[in-house]
Amino acid sequence: MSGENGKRAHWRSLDELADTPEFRELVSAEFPGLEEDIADPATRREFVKILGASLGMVGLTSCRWPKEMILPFASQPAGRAPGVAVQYATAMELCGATVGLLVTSYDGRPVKIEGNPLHPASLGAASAPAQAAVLELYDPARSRQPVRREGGKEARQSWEDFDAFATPHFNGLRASRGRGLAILSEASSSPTLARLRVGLVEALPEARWYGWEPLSRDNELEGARLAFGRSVRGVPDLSRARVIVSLDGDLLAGHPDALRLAREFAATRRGDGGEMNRLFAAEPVPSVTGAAADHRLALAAGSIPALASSIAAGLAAHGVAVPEALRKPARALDARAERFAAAAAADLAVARGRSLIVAGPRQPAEVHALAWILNEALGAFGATLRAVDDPDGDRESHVQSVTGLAGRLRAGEVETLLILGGNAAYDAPADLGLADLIGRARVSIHLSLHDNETSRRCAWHVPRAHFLESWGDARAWDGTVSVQQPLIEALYGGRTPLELVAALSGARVESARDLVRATPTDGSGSPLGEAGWRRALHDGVVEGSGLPPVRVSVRAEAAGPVAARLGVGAGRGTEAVFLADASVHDGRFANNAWLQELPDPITRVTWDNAALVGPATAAELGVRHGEMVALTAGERSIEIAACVVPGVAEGVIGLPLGYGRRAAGPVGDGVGFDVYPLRVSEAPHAVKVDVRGLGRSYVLASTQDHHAIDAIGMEERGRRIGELIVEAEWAEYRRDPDAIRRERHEPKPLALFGELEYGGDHQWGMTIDLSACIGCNACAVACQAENNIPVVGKKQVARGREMHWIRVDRYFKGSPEAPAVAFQPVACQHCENAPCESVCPVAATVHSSEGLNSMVYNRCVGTRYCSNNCPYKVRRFNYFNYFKRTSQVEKMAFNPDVTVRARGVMEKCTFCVQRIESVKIAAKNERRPIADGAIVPACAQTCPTEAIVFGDLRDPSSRVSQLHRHPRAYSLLAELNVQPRNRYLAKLRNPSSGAEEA
Amino acid sequence: MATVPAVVDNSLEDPRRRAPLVLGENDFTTVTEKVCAIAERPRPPREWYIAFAISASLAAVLLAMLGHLFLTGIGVWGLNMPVAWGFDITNFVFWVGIGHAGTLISAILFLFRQKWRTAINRFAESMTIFAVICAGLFPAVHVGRPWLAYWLFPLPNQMQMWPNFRSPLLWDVFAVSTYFTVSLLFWYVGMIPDLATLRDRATTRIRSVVYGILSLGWRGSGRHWHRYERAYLLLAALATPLVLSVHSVVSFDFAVSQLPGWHTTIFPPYFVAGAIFGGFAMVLTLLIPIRSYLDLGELVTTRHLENMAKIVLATGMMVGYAYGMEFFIAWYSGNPYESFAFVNRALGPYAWAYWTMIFCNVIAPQLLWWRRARTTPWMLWGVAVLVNVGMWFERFVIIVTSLSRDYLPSSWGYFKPTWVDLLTLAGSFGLFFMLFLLFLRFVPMFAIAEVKSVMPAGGLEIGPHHGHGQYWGEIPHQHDRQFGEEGA
Amino acid sequence: MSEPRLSVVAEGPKLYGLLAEFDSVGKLLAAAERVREAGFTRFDAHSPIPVHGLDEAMGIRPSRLPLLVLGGGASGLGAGLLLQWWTNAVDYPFMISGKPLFGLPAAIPVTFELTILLSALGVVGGLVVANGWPQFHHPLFASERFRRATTDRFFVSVEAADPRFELETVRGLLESAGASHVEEVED
Amino acid sequence: MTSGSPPRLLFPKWTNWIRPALAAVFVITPAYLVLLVWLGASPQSTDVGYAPVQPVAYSHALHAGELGIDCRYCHTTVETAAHAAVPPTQTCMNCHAKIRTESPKLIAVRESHATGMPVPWVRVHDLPDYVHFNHSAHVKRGVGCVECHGRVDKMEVVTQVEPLSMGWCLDCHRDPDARLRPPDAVTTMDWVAPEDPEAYGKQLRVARNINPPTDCGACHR
Repeated sequence: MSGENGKRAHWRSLDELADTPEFRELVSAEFPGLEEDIADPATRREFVKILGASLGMVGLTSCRWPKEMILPFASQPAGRAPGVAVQYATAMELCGATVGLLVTSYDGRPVKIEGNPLHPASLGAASAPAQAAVLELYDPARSRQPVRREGGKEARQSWEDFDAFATPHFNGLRASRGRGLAILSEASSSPTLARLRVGLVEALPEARWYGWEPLSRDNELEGARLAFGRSVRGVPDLSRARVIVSLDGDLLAGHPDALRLAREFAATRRGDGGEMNRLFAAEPVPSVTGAAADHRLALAAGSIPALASSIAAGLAAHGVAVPEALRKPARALDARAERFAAAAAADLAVARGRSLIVAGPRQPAEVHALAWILNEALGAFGATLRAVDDPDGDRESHVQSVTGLAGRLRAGEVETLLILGGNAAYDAPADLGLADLIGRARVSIHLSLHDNETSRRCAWHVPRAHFLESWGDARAWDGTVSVQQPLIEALYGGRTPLELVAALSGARVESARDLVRATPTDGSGSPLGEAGWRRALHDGVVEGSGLPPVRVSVRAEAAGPVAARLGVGAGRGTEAVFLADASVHDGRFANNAWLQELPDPITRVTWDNAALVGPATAAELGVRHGEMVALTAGERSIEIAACVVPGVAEGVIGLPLGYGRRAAGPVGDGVGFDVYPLRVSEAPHAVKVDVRGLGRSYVLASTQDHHAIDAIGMEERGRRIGELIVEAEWAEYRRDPDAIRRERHEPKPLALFGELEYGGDHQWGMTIDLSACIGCNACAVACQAENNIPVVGKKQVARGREMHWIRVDRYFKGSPEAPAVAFQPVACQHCENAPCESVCPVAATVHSSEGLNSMVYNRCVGTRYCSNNCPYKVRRFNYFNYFKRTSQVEKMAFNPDVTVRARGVMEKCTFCVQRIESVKIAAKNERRPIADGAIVPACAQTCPTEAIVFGDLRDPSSRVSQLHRHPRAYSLLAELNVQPRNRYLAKLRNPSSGAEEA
Repeated sequence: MATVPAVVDNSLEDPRRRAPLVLGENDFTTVTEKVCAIAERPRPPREWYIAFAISASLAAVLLAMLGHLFLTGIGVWGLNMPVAWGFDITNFVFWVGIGHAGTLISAILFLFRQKWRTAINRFAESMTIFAVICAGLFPAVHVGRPWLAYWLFPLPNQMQMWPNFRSPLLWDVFAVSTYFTVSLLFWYVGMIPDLATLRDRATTRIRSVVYGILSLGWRGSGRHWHRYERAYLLLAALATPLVLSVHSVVSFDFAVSQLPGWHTTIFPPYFVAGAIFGGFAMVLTLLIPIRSYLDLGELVTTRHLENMAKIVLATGMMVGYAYGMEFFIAWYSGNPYESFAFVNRALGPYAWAYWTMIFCNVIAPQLLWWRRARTTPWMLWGVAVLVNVGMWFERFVIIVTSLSRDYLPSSWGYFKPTWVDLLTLAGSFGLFFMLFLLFLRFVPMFAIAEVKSVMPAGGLEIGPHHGHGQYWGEIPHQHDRQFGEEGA
Repeated sequence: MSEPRLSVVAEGPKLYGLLAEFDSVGKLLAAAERVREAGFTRFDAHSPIPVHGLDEAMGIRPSRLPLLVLGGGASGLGAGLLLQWWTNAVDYPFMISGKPLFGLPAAIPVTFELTILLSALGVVGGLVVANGWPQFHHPLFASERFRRATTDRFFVSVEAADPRFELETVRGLLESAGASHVEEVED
Repeated sequence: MTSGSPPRLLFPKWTNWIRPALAAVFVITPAYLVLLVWLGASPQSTDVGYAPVQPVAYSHALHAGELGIDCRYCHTTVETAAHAAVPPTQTCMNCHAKIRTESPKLIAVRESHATGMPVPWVRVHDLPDYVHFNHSAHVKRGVGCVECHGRVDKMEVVTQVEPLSMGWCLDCHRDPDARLRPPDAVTTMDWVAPEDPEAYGKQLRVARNINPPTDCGACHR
């Protein structure tokens, strides 16, 4: 029986492990979790199974489990104890901005990624992709050897082969001063890379450096140039902001600094400090930011400039010093938009000096410029916003850059094309046809984790070392530098951009570590001293490396042209807006099963992207939910499934990027639909399309509303939401905080028998603050990583068998066109009178003396009765052996402190009992009490907004006890008298008294 | 010995003129001959073989499906997270229900001295045994790790753990296994004299050995009869509360839970009524074709059919009442979750199942108010079959619709059966019919001794009576005789 | 007078007794009564159906099976309660849904089932033992006519082992009671 | 029907002996089966005495016993970590670089030291993976090594002496007194309580506020 559970293995070092033949074989094994075919009768294997069945039933007996080996180190590194977790600080860069991380490592293998509390862009939180990086590290589909492609033939090569080619070639390039050399790099904020670039330019003056990032913030930079004539970036500070206006902005999710911004945003949403901020959001497609807004306006991206100018006009009317040119609205908008603009302007004006306007990367430069202008007028600088010099300010925009490269390739001026990371062949603007142009270069080299679409166009694919395997450094949005240190010896070898560039520039080939070590990062102009270096590695941040704020002021002549361009009409036809996908971002994470299975915060769809359409627009276009549609822009056209979502602006279709990959790996290939073909260089953010329903329908695997809900279901859901998600308006709450408790009054139902006494020294409990939760899903991935939760695949999700222990329920309220969104994370409520327990015939789920509802996997026989009797339906059942085909390398991602569940076993949230126990044991060993906050479950640990609080209810002064007594606290389904240990804090909204819900 | 011509219609209930239960030119000899002949045929007719082949192969399919299930996991069924029970428990409850008619006919009717039971009780009891076998199968295989199902029994083990006796599932374990054991004893004890008859009529060595062993050496001794009757009476007295308890306990699986649509106090009586309803329907479904095929009209008379029809009608009304009452209570309780559960049943995604159930269980039986329907075998059979379908859907509706939409709309789901679900259901029928055909082939399908004892010649002039087909204080045989003479 | 019979017995196989066949319930009852009144104790009646009044006619004492039911039931009840209380409340108590470790309501179903089960086993066990089952061999089976005892004929058998047994008198007694046929059965 | 049929088969007299035989069967068979399973399947008989052959004929009797090396010299992490680390080859070589440098018994060790490849020890005390045992928690509370591992100092080949079954763990977790000792004496193999172990252990338990959990989550996570 125990054989079904994952075995903990010890080994000396990874290369030793990697040498065992079964390791190689296992590594090459198929990716697990995608169990579709298990239920599929067709396969021969299945048929044989059925035949052998009767025998199989006999063979199911357990005897002594297989002999286990203990392989101690031959000589043990100092301070390394087997099976003891160690945390290291490192950093993950995404699109040129970094989040500092703490990585937990067992026996030299990283198993869990968390945010680095000392890092300004993390503050202890980590985004879903960052946490899922550990799975990316162990992805067996990562390329292991250089690949050479020539005349349609492809050949695996050794590193020696590559060097044998590269060294002379690079020497040749240096000899020719880099003539015909083009380097295409993904966005990078690495000071070391910058340093090496300088060296490169010296060595190869004729080489050209290009940058491409499909989701760039170029417009923001452009806007700054427009407004100030200087390349600055804005670093918002929401902690002081009372009124925030987001123009298609992505403050809380997409923004490079989102984790910090979310923390600051939520800090003033709880209504405790006697203060609460107010967020106005105008956006074409509902986003996490829009969902958190007090006033959300669904508006086509093309109309947002006009809205911005209306707001400017409104401000002027309220006596804000708005430049002359901007005092009149550019053009008329519909009533809702006008009301929204008026209300926003009014509040902004009132909160002068404590207000902020932000524009999103989808918006054109002029909107950003306007935002800068208005922020200055509102006195935001130094208060809610600070400007810093963009570290790479003088670069041209990514679109220009890649267009330029395409031009030179077409002209045949590129001899050697070196592509550092990225996947340009897949995500570059479709009109450039870059994929085909790459071939024009005589030699093309692509450095990437996977042998992806771009690699397949190149003569050479060079495996890239994962950031958890390699040295590097990078800057956070505010400029803070973190050193990226490896947690593990590179599993499959691999190079880093730093090494390649160094090799190219002919610098004495050093280890990446030395390259990083030699870079001055703390602004002192000289490399860190030994102490500073060690400190930087330990803390994960280089002290004093943050970019200093710069004093900027708007150029008088800026206002005119801005105003002129704001008026440009949205034009006719349906507008297709390109979105960063919450899971796979621009497609780079497509082969990460955790992210693929992570439901979209708004649509709750997994394993797919879809054309997001509002109900009204869908009706107009005659498109059903789940129907395939053809989108045509000029001669470009794609087919994609439609997904009807409330809150998408009229005449808008949202197209998440990053799906329909063809060379992502076994997990990501063919998942979803590739929308890049519609994306062209002159309109990288939104295009006009013709929509045609194709009649065919397509299964979208959603974790909520598993099937289209019928009328009575809808009606009932509407009736219940008020009960499930308690909301209050800030104004009333402030007047009378107890109103919530009073109106909801949770009567204590009479107990049939004396309440059971819990003997434990501690009584664990949790609260989840719905005012703070922004529905970002970070908790779900944290939980998945911490608790070895299996990935089940699209078919299983579609059947309703997803395994997430904590799910973020999303509810819409109000009209389908302008719905209010509420999120409610639901995990096991650890009821004191847990209904699941009394029905289990084998006592596999019982209560602990500390009030935990324990689920004992090895006792579970799988009657599933507990789940039937659970009012919250938070229990998850292993319908199959979801780890059956997990390869050895993926097993390295398992958390050894958590049992890997067998098939036929129920599982659920445990409040991270393994963390509780380890802290308890440690404390007891040292004979000291457990401090409040010393125990943090994975979900609470990573929550960017600290919405989840865990602690000891027996200690009346603990944070969780106080929150349990909080006037906003309520229990879900309290009337059932199950006495949940997890209480929710009612959601506060702060609508402006002026405008009615826009 | 007085006999009655077959033409007499004995289905009239006239207290003054008690009709005989066996028609035609029959005495002990001929009755014995008629019944035994069926089991003694050297080889059954082709039809039997065809039927057996079909049901046996279905049973084989069941085996294959279970193998597939054991090797692959519960996921081969259509279950998902809100709906963690589907066909498995539906089939379980359905089959247990079927079982009940057997015990009811043999025990309760016995205690109520309904002598007409004698013609059908063997039949019904056998049906019980086979149905309970099918039923018992499902709880055993529905668990995620069947090889550990023995943990449901209180066996000492190295974990020093015991099952949780607060769980209704554990009550099921005890109820069903007790029910099976007692029914089996009841069935076998009732069969001993008839097995002896077969033994004494045996013409081949193998038959006399087998029946000789099975009949335990029965020789009709007066002293044996004396104890035997007492024992049978006691068993009946024990089986009666048992049969009521078993389906009540099964209903606790639902009634004791939290789930809207399950959590109702009406379940125990409602389930018992439903069980009797379905059980009798199944008896009729099986009996009517066999009766006509083997031409047993003289033993299973129209009166028998009509009596059963009446019970079906009565229990059908009870079930219908329960359906209505559920709705009333759901509304009257003012509990929004409860009311929605029922609105959802009738109008939600599973409305089709609900209305199938209503049509089969409430509408169809209304035909039986009409005497023609009760006394015309094919009509009665039609109704019975519908009721069987309806009762399966009743369980499906209760289990699946309630689960598919409970408290949090976010976790609502929809259950779609897979091919494995369907084949498993079909397979369980295969197993049931296979066993039943074997029974027809090798065991006297009527309780010969009992039938005889309700024949005129079985009566006697003097003495009080106890049990076994005869009745205290009542003197039926005189009536029979008069009636017989008039009829002649 | 016992002399000759001894010799008779000595030469032939041992006599089990006399078996008289009757063709109706009535005759059977009458015969049984006669035999009993004649003071025989080791005799028996055989019939294909339970004949009512036969126990009086034969003077059979009421059976003690009900006591077994009582015994079985009582032990089932006790065992059920004890099992549940000891396992769940004493030997390995779990905290379940905040319920008491042992609550009578929850214990009723299992207790009840066990009560029924043991009672039923008691009855059947008692029946089997009291009737001396399984008894595959019995002298009467040797009689060809006796085969109809389970079909449509009624018999009275008087054992030679009965102290009052006298071949001729018994034969006379049985014939006068309306036996359609009387035969000697050997052991 | 009966007429014309062949003379019936009669069971011979001896068949009546079946009765006492059956009685016997009904009593003996179940008793036998119960005993068989009870004794046969218990960890007491399946696991106790497990003594796999190790790659190196390391004698605890010699090192821990005669030489009296403290357990913690090799198993360094017992007091701080969940795992009681099996020592790196380094530890062996600390002494064997000088002592018995030529001994054939030590070939595997020297090899490992030379190549850097580990010595593949066979795990003796192997709990299922769903059991999370923590050495430090026990050692720090004063549960002697002996309690679970037996007199290792007398073992030529390490052998499992306790069933290590759940029930066995529970016995102690429910009533630890008799098995507690002062933490500094945990590695003393031949330690004996100064007074009645029960009473002495009770004092220790109360004094150090030791209350072993019996919650499932304590071991199963």
